[in-house]
Amino acid sequence: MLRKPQEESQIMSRELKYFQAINEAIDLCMTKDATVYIMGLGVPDPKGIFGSTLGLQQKYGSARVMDMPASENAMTGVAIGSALAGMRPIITHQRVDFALLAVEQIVNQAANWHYMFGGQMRIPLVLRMIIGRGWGQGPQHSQNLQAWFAHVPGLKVVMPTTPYDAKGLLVSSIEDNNPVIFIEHRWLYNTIGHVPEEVYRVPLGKARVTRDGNDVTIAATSYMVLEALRAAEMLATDGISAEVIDIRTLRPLDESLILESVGKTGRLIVADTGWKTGGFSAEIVTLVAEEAFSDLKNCPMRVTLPDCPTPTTPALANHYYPRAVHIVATARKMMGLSVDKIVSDMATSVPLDVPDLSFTGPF
Amino acid sequence: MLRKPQEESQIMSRELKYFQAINEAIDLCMTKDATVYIMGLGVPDPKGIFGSTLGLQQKYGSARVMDMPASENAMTGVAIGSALAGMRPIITHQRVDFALLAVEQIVNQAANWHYMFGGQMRIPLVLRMIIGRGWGQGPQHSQNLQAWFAHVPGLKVVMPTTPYDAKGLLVSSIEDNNPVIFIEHRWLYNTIGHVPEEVYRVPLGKARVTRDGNDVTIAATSYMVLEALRAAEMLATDGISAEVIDIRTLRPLDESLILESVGKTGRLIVADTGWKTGGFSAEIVTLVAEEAFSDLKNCPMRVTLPDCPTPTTPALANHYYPRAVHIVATARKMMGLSVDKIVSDMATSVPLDVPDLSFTGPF
Amino acid sequence: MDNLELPKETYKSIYKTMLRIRMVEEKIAELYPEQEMRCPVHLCIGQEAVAAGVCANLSRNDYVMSGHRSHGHYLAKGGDLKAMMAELYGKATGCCQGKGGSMHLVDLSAGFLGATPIVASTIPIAVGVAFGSMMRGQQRVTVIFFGDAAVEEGVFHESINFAVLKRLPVIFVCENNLYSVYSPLSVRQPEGREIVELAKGHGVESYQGDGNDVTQVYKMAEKAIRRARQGGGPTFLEFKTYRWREHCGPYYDNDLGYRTESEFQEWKQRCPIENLKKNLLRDDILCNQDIEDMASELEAEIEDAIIFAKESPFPEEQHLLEHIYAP
Amino acid sequence: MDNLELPKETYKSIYKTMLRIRMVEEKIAELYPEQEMRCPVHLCIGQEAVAAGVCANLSRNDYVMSGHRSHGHYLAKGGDLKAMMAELYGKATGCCQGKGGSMHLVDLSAGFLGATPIVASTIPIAVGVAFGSMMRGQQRVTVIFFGDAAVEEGVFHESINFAVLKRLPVIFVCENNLYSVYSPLSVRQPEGREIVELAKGHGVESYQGDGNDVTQVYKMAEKAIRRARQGGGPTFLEFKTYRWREHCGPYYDNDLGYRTESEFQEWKQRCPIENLKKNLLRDDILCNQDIEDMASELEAEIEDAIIFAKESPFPEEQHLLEHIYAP
Ligand SMILES: Cc1ncc(C[n+]2csc(CCOP(=O)(O)OP(=O)(O)O)c2C)c(N)n1
Ligand SMILES: Cc1ncc(C[n+]2csc(CCOP(=O)(O)OP(=O)(O)O)c2C)c(N)n1
Ligand SMILES: [Mg+2]
Ligand SMILES: [Mg+2]
Repeated sequence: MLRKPQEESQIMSRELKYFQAINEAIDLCMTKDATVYIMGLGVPDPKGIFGSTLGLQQKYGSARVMDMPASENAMTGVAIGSALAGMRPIITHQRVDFALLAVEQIVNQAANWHYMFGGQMRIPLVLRMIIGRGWGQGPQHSQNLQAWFAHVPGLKVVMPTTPYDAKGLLVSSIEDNNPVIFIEHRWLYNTIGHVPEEVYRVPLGKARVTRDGNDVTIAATSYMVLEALRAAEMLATDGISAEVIDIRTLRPLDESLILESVGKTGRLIVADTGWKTGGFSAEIVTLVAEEAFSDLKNCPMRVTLPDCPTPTTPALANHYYPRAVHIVATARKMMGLSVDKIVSDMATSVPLDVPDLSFTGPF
Repeated sequence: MLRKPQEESQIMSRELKYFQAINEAIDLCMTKDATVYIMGLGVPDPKGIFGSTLGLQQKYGSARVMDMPASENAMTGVAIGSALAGMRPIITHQRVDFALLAVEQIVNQAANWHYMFGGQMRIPLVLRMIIGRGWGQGPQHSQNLQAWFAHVPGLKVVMPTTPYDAKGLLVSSIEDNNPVIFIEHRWLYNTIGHVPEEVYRVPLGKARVTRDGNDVTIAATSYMVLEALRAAEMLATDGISAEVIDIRTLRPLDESLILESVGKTGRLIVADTGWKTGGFSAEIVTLVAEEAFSDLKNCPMRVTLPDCPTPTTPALANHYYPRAVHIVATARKMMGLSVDKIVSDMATSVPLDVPDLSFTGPF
Repeated sequence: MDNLELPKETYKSIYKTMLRIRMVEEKIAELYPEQEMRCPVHLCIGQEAVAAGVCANLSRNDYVMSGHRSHGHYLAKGGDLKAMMAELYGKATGCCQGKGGSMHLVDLSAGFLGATPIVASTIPIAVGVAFGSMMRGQQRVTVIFFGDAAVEEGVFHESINFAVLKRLPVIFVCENNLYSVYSPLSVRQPEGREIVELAKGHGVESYQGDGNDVTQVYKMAEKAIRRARQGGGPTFLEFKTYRWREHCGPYYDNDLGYRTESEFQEWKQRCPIENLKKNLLRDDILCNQDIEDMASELEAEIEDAIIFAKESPFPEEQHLLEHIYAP
Repeated sequence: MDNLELPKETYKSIYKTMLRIRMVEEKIAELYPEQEMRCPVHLCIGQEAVAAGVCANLSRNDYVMSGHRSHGHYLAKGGDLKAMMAELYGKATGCCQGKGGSMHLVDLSAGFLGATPIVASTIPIAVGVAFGSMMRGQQRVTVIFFGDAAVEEGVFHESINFAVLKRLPVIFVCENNLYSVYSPLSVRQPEGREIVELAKGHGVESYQGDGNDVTQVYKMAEKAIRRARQGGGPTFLEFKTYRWREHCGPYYDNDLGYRTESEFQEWKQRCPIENLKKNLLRDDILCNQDIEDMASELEAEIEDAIIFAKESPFPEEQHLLEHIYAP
């Protein structure tokens, strides 16, 4: 048996970046299970998928850490087939937009095999998909399609925010016997956080209260959790106590944690990295509306991308991505406070097409 | 100018089946506009896509009414390209499940071209997709993925229920300068209704009140409108007055009609042919929760498929598809009435894997 | 080919396999109108030699996968008949517990790893099975059966490219029956460009043969499978053949006009089973009595399977939400 | 090829096209670190002969489409330089009003019908353009440019099958620069299987040539385009060439180790522009002064375009929600 992981709240000494946490999860899983392998365009290349696969081919060889042809559809089928033959594949798509070529395999095949063959087959398969953002990625390199996958029975959908969760959720995903869509946000790769050295697991299907609060619940996905935390700070200065929930797993969804929080706060804001209409944010709002209607003091609200493709120019990107101020404004409205000051804050001169100033393009 | 269409409520003499209405829409559009053409697997075949394309090749020739290779992805691109060259293509997928091969073209390309090229290009393109059901179609031939398409900016998504709307919405879709996902439900093809002979249009983006009521709004899509109407009849015998809304266009959504209705009834049930989690039903619930929260007397509710793949055996299909009784039970619960009797009605001996007894398989 | 070049025992067993497929499917055709098999069925009557000739070269450990028209492949690979019939009847005793129906067959113990009805979609999966079994150091060969429309799907090309790149032990078997549903090759693929040429473009060993001549099928498959087992990589085999009945369902449909009665009659003359039988009788490998015995043995087996299927219970409501996730 | 077989005027204009592409991209590389072009850029320096040699055979009415590495194709087809530079700078005056960036270029008046950066994804669209223009009875040829990775995508095969089936006036031009990002051909395609063979499998006229020799490119394209115009259907052309700089961005990256410095130097020796220049000088088609004049003319044009781009206004907030639907 593996050692019990140190609690996150304990010794915070060892810090890793998000991409290193992912790298470590893959590394550890490959060490302990010879059936784990990883493939994808650029997996063994010098940049190693934003660093997340660096060094793996040197360590495990090119049979287990492999590049592949630009054939997203077939290679997803290949991964599925290899899983049937007893392997545990990880396949990496550098953009979710490229993975669209593979949805037939993912949705018709991977998601259904266990069910439609009466429980006899299983497909342990991790599909890493990166959601891009910024620096002119534009309409075909930065879509956030988690809502699609979260709609499909048989799939699990994970969106880790912190390095700690990235590692723990990826270990759980690799060990899971089902196809798991593992969505990584481009802007999280260089964020830093505590990550224990050993193998540990963060269970799939569990959300996490990232910050306690009483007045309003902000349920957020991926990068929007960071904006939600910033918003919570700002709200605190106005005496509004926001509870921030990191959804972490979109499917299966941790319904009870969300309902419990709203039971306490009576208010819900959902902050998602995707588009508004038909987005995953709608599922969370609907869950609460159906199951905790009488707890709600106000209408629940979404903070999401507007319903348009990603514009490439930074001039429009600056108006495209919702930020902490948008969450603050929403929360203040719910609390009956004025939003005038906030709205004037929205006009920002900080470039919003880079995660931090170390980022100088081009990808 | 074309004649103004006769109002639906007027002379109801001329009746057509749904598949004939679609056929007639295509026929009339091909007559009046030489750039309209249709292609798809089996379009000119002896069964003519459940009758909807019968006779067209004889009338317009094989250059405008064509079969195609089993290459859904490329052929969607071909349709897009031909639109750029000035044609108005209609492409037909016999199952939405097959169209999954084409989502890269649909989502990355068709949906984005107008926007990402700064409004210079337009892609008038109708993508007919059939959602299957029944007779053991099973997990790969009967998925209802309207929620996917309705999530994507730049696409329009239409799901006609009646023959009248099928014709009028298809004419509008063919004349529209954007990619339109036109979703036809297999079980509607033999339904009959009034259809005027002339060219008329049902505008995209407009829902329709199919039955007036005061106590509860049932917003439904496609085949579920018929179940909703049955439910409304049943509810009426208990003195509950249900308003039934046929959503008709999922994107752009007719928000005001829905909000108006809920403003009157204070109660919302959404009945959709798709899965529950992350389904389009969640968008409608969320719309109402965000915009008309204070109108709501009860929590809104969804009546949808359960969150599992389509089982093939009729024994399980009988428990898979929600019916009028499920809507009735939901409405009665909302009204505070007992549902015991209803639940016992749910066990049915009628086969639910056929639309009517004339259907004897195999497709 | 009129020469019987294979060992007698091989012929006997191949003949029986073909006859079994034929008789099973004729029984399905006979009973389908009862409306108890409530799922689409794609019969392979007329095409049995491909399944039988290829699979006769495989051991139980080898893998076979297929698409929508898979009954023959399932049976030729040793799939359980009762479980298949029960599946067609939607029963809990079916090979997918009723959740799959005719279009989704599987028999893990026979190495029939699965069939699903999206055109070409199991091709990459089969390539992946070969890839996985190679990674696991197993000496197994994977055969994937598909039709002439499947080569129009891009994923076929992507799959074959990868198989050649990695020299995978996988055999691509294309059953070219000239039609995709009602659509002849002429509206789907360039005239005069043989399917086998497409495969050759990928640099894969590729052969074309008469799919109604089981000796030819057997020998081409034998060579391909031997090469794959020896690490020689994939082979592509195209077999021309013909489906007798409608694309989907139990009936004949030549009256629809998408193909001519005379084309059908020509192919019927080339019945793989009748022709083999003639030769087996001619060469005294089997006598009429043997064949009658075989047929009645099969008839009894099929009767049993039907009774089993009809008498088996349906799955219960609580099974609906079972098996969504693997534990 | 050292013989200058084309008319002098053709060479002059081709040379200028190549030089213009080179100088534009070198200017982009120079200015990119200023961080004002805030979008990924894929430079084609080293590959200019393909764009120039092919497009020299096209008229304004013909169509060109491309993928992520499209600057050269856009310029060679006559795309507006100012609009392109403004697009890279994200300005309202850009060819997509800033909404596209370097990876989405278009110039309708020049017949450059669009480039988008999903590998192979514009191939079927270009085939569709050819199909549409054929249906409309236009005598136009469509050229689609793509890289060596694009032939690994299934949609390439689906597209070429359809183009052959319908004898469409479309030319497939594969710029085989040996790499897909950092991945050499060896990890993606079978050794010894030339890309041109893949195309031949489809029964399409297919030729391979030296992409750094603009005479060869021109002549092969000329023949293909003439055939297409005469109703002879599609042609596939593979040109071997080499990208000098990093896959995406302004720098050199041979230090990363995915390719050798010596490989790069060999290809650099084969610079399509330098080599043509040498021959033009040798044969007195141009003299040094001509070339200097050309360069300074281009420099001024490029300077203008940069000023235009830099000084142009950004789009405003209200443009964000514009153009979602076409009216
Ligand atoms: C991707 C996809 N497109 C279309 C279909 C509909 N379809 C089912 S079977 C079939 C015919 C396939 O023809 P072929 O591959 O020649 O096999 P055959 O039926 O002749 O055995 C088609 C088009 C499908 N199942 N999947
Ligand atoms: C479908 C898809 N997969 C992956 C990518 C990422 N990507 C962008 S450019 C590129 C390389 C393409 O190589 P090639 O076709 O040879 O063109 P080159 O860059 O060499 O000109 C890749 C893999 C993409 N844009 N689209
Ligand atoms: Mg066929
Ligand atoms: Mg390349």
